[in-house]
Amino acid sequence: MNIIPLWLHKLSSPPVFYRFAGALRPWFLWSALILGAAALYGGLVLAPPDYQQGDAFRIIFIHVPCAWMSLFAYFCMAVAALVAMVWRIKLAEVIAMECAPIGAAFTLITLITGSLWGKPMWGTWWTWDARLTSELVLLFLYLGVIGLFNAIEDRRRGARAASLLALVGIVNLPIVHYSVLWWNTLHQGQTVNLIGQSKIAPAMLWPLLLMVLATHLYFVASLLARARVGLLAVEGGKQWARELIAEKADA
Amino acid sequence: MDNAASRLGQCAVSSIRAMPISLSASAAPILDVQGLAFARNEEPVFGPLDFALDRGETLLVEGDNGSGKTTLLRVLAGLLQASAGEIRFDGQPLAHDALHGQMVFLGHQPGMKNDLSPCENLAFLSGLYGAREGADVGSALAQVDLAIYADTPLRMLSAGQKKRAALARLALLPGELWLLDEAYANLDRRGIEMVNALVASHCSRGGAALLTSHGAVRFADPHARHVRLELAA
Amino acid sequence: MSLATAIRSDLRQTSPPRGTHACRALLRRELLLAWRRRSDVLFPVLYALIVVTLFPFALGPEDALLTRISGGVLLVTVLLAMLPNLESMFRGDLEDGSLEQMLLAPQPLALLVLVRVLTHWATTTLPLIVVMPLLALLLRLPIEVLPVLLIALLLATPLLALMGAILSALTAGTRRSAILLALMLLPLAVPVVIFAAGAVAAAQSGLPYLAPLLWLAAALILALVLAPFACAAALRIAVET
Amino acid sequence: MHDFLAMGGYAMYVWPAYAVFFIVLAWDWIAPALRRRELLNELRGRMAREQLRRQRAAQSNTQQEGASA
Repeated sequence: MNIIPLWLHKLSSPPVFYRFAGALRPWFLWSALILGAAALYGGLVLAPPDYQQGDAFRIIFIHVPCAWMSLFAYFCMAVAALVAMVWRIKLAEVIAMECAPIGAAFTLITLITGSLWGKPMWGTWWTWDARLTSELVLLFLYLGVIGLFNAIEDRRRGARAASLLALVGIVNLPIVHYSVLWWNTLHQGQTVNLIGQSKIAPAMLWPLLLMVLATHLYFVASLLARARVGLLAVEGGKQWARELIAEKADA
Repeated sequence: MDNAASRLGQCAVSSIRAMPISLSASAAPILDVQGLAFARNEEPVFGPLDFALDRGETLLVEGDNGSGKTTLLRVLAGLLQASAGEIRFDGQPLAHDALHGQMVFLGHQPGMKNDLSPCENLAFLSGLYGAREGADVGSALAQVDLAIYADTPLRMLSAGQKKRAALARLALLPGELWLLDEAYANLDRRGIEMVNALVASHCSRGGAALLTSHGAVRFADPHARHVRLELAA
Repeated sequence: MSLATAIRSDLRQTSPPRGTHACRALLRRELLLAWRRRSDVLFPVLYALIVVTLFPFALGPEDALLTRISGGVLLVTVLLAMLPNLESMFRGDLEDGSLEQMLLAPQPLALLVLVRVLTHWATTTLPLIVVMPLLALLLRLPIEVLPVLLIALLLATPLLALMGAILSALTAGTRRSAILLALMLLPLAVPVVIFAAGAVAAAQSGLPYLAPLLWLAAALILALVLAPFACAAALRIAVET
Repeated sequence: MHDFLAMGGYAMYVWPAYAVFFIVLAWDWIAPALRRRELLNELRGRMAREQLRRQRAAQSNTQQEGASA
């Protein structure tokens, strides 16, 4: 057997992953916090105000990374969901289900910050702009997955049902995006580009990229933390979980 | 050959081997189950179980409410996936697409529409599963004493009559292995005898049947070879 | 031994009924059921009629305004009128155990699901489309736009039914499934509504309307191929109780 | 410092945006921790109940043995 599948196979065993995730989590969290702090300093203090948008553009440093993360989390969820559906791996089910709330959180931030950015720029809190509309639809996709998972009593059955929904959603996502774009041109809605087509200045670019990296690291840290809880919930009756709880009680 | 091996773990088994000749053409038992276990939300529901069922045999699964009889049947039918163990059908590891049509499954629910008559319901079932040679809907309903209700919507029938309508498929559909959940529920003495007669004739022709019962009704047919499997709660 | 095999031959299935045969049996059963409950056909129609009647009261009876919004209102009304029927598409089958019988049948489940969904559409949604000219009249939809609306509906509603069937299978047997289904259907319905309403709006303002209709047709073909498999997978999860 | 907080007149948009970012992510971090504590309590309770049942069973067994002896 190939070394990598073997290694993956070992890692997908819940107790091994539980310990592994517990060991890795602080590293991801702390690097996310440090990089995030640096990015905030660069974005809020060092970067000069935009010549068109003034200081309002500084919302970009959280809005854009969160918008990327909202899609990235969905993509991760769909991959885990596919693995869960095809191979029925318990860990994949847990990971797919734990991606959803993180993705929903990032989507929510994207929507609210977009609205806060849109008010001074467009003069309105909400506009049916193609990008914002797609993001709203994405939020509904996430809510559907979370709602379905919670509506089904049996956790594993719920996870597989919600995984199937996530897969239906990822087929739908590009269709939504293009249909909304088409709809927008049809109705001549605002096509204000918050992020200009022009080249972004380096002083603005590096904090942005740093923040993108920080949010990715945070996503992994949060996913590891959530997956640990999810595994414990699914495997609560197993021997390893019992030992772990007994250990905790002694400490 | 030990054609009624069935033991291990929580199940107590008594096997009665009476039939002298083997009807089975192939050596492998029709159903061979090893180490079969099922857990829901990590709570074990039953197992691990080992048993084998040969052609011509009836297996009566007994147990209290909540002992996992229904779950066992659904696992065997392929509606649920076992958490551990192996099921072999005719010597082959279970591949459910291949098995479909060689098995008659009757669950708690009748699997029939209340707005349709027994006749229409059975016609639909045989449209999916086919019909045994020489069997038709009318004769199947006659076998369960339901001929006069053939065209009455199911909702007008009593619980026992509904059960009989559901059981009528046993006289109609092809399939070597019968999986019958609570086959005796809602039936009167005559109904119970009728089920036994259907099962006995099925087994005498080389079929096999697996029945569950919560123990209130004793398996009454003295001629059948049968294995008893008790599931502990 | 040969005697035994001969005895057994009638038990063993040599060739199960072909897919077409099973589909015909399922079709006959569904149509019979629909006929027995034929008064149910009226519910979505009545619902749509009520909604459409309320709009002029809420917005005022000016013809120009009603004409402008009629296409979109009719589409959304049809979508909403479909929801309750979508939600209960598999509930009865799950409760009385006939779903298990379909799952265990020798034919591919996806094929049976396809027949099931299309007959469901024909018995619950087609009546809505039949009364659509009347509703269009009430909302002052220009008569020359009506054919486009009907074609858009004939493409969009089976598409919604196929996608709704997946969701209905996923929510079968859960509590609060109605609101959950609506929540899950919204993202899937967005492109359908956009293209269907887009075609009607384009026809109304004299613009070419073929492109959105073709998009709908393409999506419908895609859904006809893919949705039955997804729905079959969802049903297998639904019976795992 | 005042200039920095004023954000060139856009303070009422920029700072709430950052506040939302931190509040939502903080919630995202705390929610699983709370769930974990609840879950551990529940599992601990389940284990304690099981142990109690086992102890009782053992006690009744020894009592029976004592009675028979």
